Amino acid sequence: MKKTFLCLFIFCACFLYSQEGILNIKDKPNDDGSALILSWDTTQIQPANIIIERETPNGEFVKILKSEEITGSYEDGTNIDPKNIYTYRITAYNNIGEIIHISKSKAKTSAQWFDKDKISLLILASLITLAILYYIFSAKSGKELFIRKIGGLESMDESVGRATEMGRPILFIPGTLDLDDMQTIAGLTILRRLAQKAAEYDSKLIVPVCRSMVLSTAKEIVKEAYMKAGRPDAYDPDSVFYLTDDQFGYVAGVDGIIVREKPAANFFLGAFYAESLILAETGFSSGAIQTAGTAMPSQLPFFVVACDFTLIGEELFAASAYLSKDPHQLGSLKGQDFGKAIFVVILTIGIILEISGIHFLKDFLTIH
Amino acid sequence: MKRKLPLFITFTVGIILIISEFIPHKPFGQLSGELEIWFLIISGFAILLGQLSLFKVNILKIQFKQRDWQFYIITLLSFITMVTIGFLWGTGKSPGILGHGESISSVMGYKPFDYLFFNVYQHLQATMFSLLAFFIASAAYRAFIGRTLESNLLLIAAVLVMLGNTSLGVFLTSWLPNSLSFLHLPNVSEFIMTYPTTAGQRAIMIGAGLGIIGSSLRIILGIERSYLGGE
Amino acid sequence: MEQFFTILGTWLGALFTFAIFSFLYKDNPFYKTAEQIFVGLSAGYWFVYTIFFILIPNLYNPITQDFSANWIKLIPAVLGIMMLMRLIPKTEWVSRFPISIVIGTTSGVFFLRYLKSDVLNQLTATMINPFLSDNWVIIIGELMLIVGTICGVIYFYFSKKHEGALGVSAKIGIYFLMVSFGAAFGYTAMARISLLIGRLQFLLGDWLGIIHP
Amino acid sequence: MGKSKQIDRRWLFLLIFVGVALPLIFTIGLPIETSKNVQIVYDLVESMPKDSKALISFDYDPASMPELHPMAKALLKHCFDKDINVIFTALWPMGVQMAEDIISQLQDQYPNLQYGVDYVNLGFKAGGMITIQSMGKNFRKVFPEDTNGNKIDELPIMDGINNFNNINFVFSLSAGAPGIKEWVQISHDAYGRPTSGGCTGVSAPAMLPYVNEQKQLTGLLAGLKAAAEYENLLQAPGTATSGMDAQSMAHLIIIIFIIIGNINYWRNKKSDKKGDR
Repeated sequence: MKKTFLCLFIFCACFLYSQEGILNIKDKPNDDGSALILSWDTTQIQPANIIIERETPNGEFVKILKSEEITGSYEDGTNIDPKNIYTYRITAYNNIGEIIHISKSKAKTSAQWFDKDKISLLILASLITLAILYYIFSAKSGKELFIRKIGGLESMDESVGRATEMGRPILFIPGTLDLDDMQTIAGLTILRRLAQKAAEYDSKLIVPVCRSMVLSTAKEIVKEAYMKAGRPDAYDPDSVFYLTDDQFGYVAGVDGIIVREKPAANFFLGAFYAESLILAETGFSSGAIQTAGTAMPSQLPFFVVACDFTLIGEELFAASAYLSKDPHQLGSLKGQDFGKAIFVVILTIGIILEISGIHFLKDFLTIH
Repeated sequence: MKRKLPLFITFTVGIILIISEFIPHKPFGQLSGELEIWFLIISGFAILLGQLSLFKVNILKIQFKQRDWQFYIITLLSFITMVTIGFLWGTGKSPGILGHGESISSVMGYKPFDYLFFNVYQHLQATMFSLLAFFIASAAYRAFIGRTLESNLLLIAAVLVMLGNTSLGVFLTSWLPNSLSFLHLPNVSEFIMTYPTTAGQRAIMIGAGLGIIGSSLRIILGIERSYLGGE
Repeated sequence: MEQFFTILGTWLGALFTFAIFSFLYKDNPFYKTAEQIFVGLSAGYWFVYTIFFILIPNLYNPITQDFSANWIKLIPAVLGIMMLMRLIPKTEWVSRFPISIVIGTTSGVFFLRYLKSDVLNQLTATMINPFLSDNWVIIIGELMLIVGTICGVIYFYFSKKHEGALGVSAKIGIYFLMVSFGAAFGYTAMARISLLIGRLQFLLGDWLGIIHP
Repeated sequence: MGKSKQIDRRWLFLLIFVGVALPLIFTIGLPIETSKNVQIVYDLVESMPKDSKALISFDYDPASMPELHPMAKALLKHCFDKDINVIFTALWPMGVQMAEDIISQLQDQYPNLQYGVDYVNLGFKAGGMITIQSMGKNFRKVFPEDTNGNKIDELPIMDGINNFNNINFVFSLSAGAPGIKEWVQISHDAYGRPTSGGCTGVSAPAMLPYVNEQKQLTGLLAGLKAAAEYENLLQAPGTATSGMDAQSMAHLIIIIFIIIGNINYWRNKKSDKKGDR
């Protein structure tokens, strides 16, 4: 008797549990509380299809989804606010359209203050930030930092000198993206050195740009460089000018400038797309010494092939540190190198672990 | 204030955005999206600066009768035409000041702005782009010369991939037996692209990525200030 | 009449195509004309584009349709106007505020975005067990991938002289970069010739009617 | 040095021009072989059950038409053959016209296609990554209506589609940014949807790292060659197939010139050495 009772109890419990388990609502983790995750499992009742509805504040139910799948899940992110309770109803139909099951389920949304999925990102970000800060401070306190030779930059003075000798201008292109790209900013930093050199040697500088914000910044940079070189009189405000925002319209214009002004030295430093090779080949045919630099992996091959000197990827960013030898910049570069060292070490450990069949590190680092 | 305040703003905005990446809670989660729309709006206004510079530079060239000054009249005329018809009748489904200009579009087949876009602008753009077919040939001819080990690697990889990428490569090595199929040119090209090329690209991405991270940090901390014009 | 404009359109297209191609021979008045039309037309195009597709949908529409929910968009509008203060030399410095917001935003976003997609994701993508496959070609390939990535990263190491083991690794890194550049160049050749094919399909098909796509 | 050691590059330009034009007029019909990444894309589409939903984003403009248009056409043919419902979006403003152009080309072959049932064009939305992100949250907020001004609640194809969870796969035809990279980062990395793409040949090397073990990208169609291979898999030769002959010819010319360049270099080097002696 006791046994039968127990069996009955277990049966009931299972039944109840399974009824409960047909529709499960959970708050979506690591979000701002604007989504719920609905999952359903109708293996027990095998319906032809199900409909899930959500209760509105005035008690009506509106359809959220219809599915023919036995189990599934769905993220509901429509008009959901944090810290609210939402009620859902699942209705299951058989293949002649009769209702075979109906039940409700509810859950409360909550917003999180920390995204746990991104913990590996946070650790890596902190490590690199701390390293960069540490090396900046140690450089400032007088520790000397070494920087290896960057081939593309040795030629800068020579190019400017050649332009002066030949009495031809220098062309500088800060890429074709706007000021919100770090490559443009890196290019403009080099422009400052170049403009100063050009002012000292009294060479004409031409800077056509294709973004308005770059225009105003480049103008100011060139002006200050001339002032710093003690030649404010030599500064021509129209040496920095805007052509057009259009990629190929800009290239058509710059090509025209190259064949007509015949600059002795071309500098292409910044972010480039397909225009890279058109500029570099036209520049070559006009006989200029060409220095290019970009972090766009897809355009580097063309610069490497068609230009005399190329700053590859990070070299573009290292250039300003190299040219200025400023302790801040050198320190930051050293910090980046630390980042590379961590990268190589973690990668090696990761590969060894993967080979030994331990996937912990890779899983930890993967951001979903 | 003219210098310090902008640096302070950059610092604050940058830090808030970094922190907000880790905080899904409102209002942090939506911040970067909203600020990127701000950027679009600001740059929308900034485009006027460019247009005015274009005007000024060209008018000066015409005024002082610089070499080829006649051509700069064409620049100004085409600019003014495009802007005028754009504002008058709009483009695509957006109406202009005078509405959609149905009578004109029924004659021309398009709105005037779109007509110029499709029949002039688009062809200019596509042709300028296609010049690359010629330049890639001339650059290859000039530069792919096996002087050193590095240039040999460059040359060999390029030629193998070029061959493997066309029907020519299939044709040349289709006689190879199955056991040597890895030497079949399309397979060789795919191998080079999948492994060594990916390795090279990855190295560049990682280096450049760290470069960008370093620059961003320097900007946030106010060490890198060239964007404000001065040192 | 519509047919006339269609034919005129095709002829205009062909004319400008040849004007740009003529640059390959040498600089000439046809190219100069096409170039200046291109610069002017495209500047005009982007100006109109900015108004219709950026300022109207992102600023004008939200503010006029639902001011109370979108009043915050007035801030970037004011910043945009501050940007224009640059036109007057005396108020030039005002434009530094919008620029500093833009740059601050980008630096913050880029800092993490690049850390995630270009560093962390590439790190996990390279964390592979190269010996999983039973195909020796794949094993060699994956070993190359690992060695190439590590040595390539070492090439970008700036704060030490490239000597000894570091020097050898950096040298191997350069070799991988060169193979990668050569391959990317060869791969792109196809893409670039496709563009010429596109142009010739227009000239031979739409314009001359010799080929029928 | 004195005399010019290189052939005037304008001869090369002329040869390339003629070498591309002739095969377009007189087709040769060289063989086409399927590469792995194309096969993966084909298999992905092939594995989709009837009435699956595909989101195809047209993220290119006329400048990249020669490469991406044939690809888009082949992919759509495959989708329509498999009765997959297609939702068009565009992250580039001109993408809307690109999608419309393809549909008008396919109308003759698929006369039974019904707008709003088999396909829908939701149009262009600016904002790139942010737009995709909000689509992941709520489709209807980003696209309350389609390009023709129909409410998407009234379109049968959009029934039950609220976010990426209801999409079977995402495909971006991309000529740059915003494009495949942004889709991968959101629709795959954040929402785990199978994401694939077609790109121009030049961006392929930068995209290939995403075709990895985690399947950030499920295969990749890169350039005209991939389009020709796809046409070949569908057994429906089109513009890409005829273009491949022209490709082979142009590549052959370039390779011959590289060989000439190297022979010249070695000859000159030899004669320079002799001169030194």
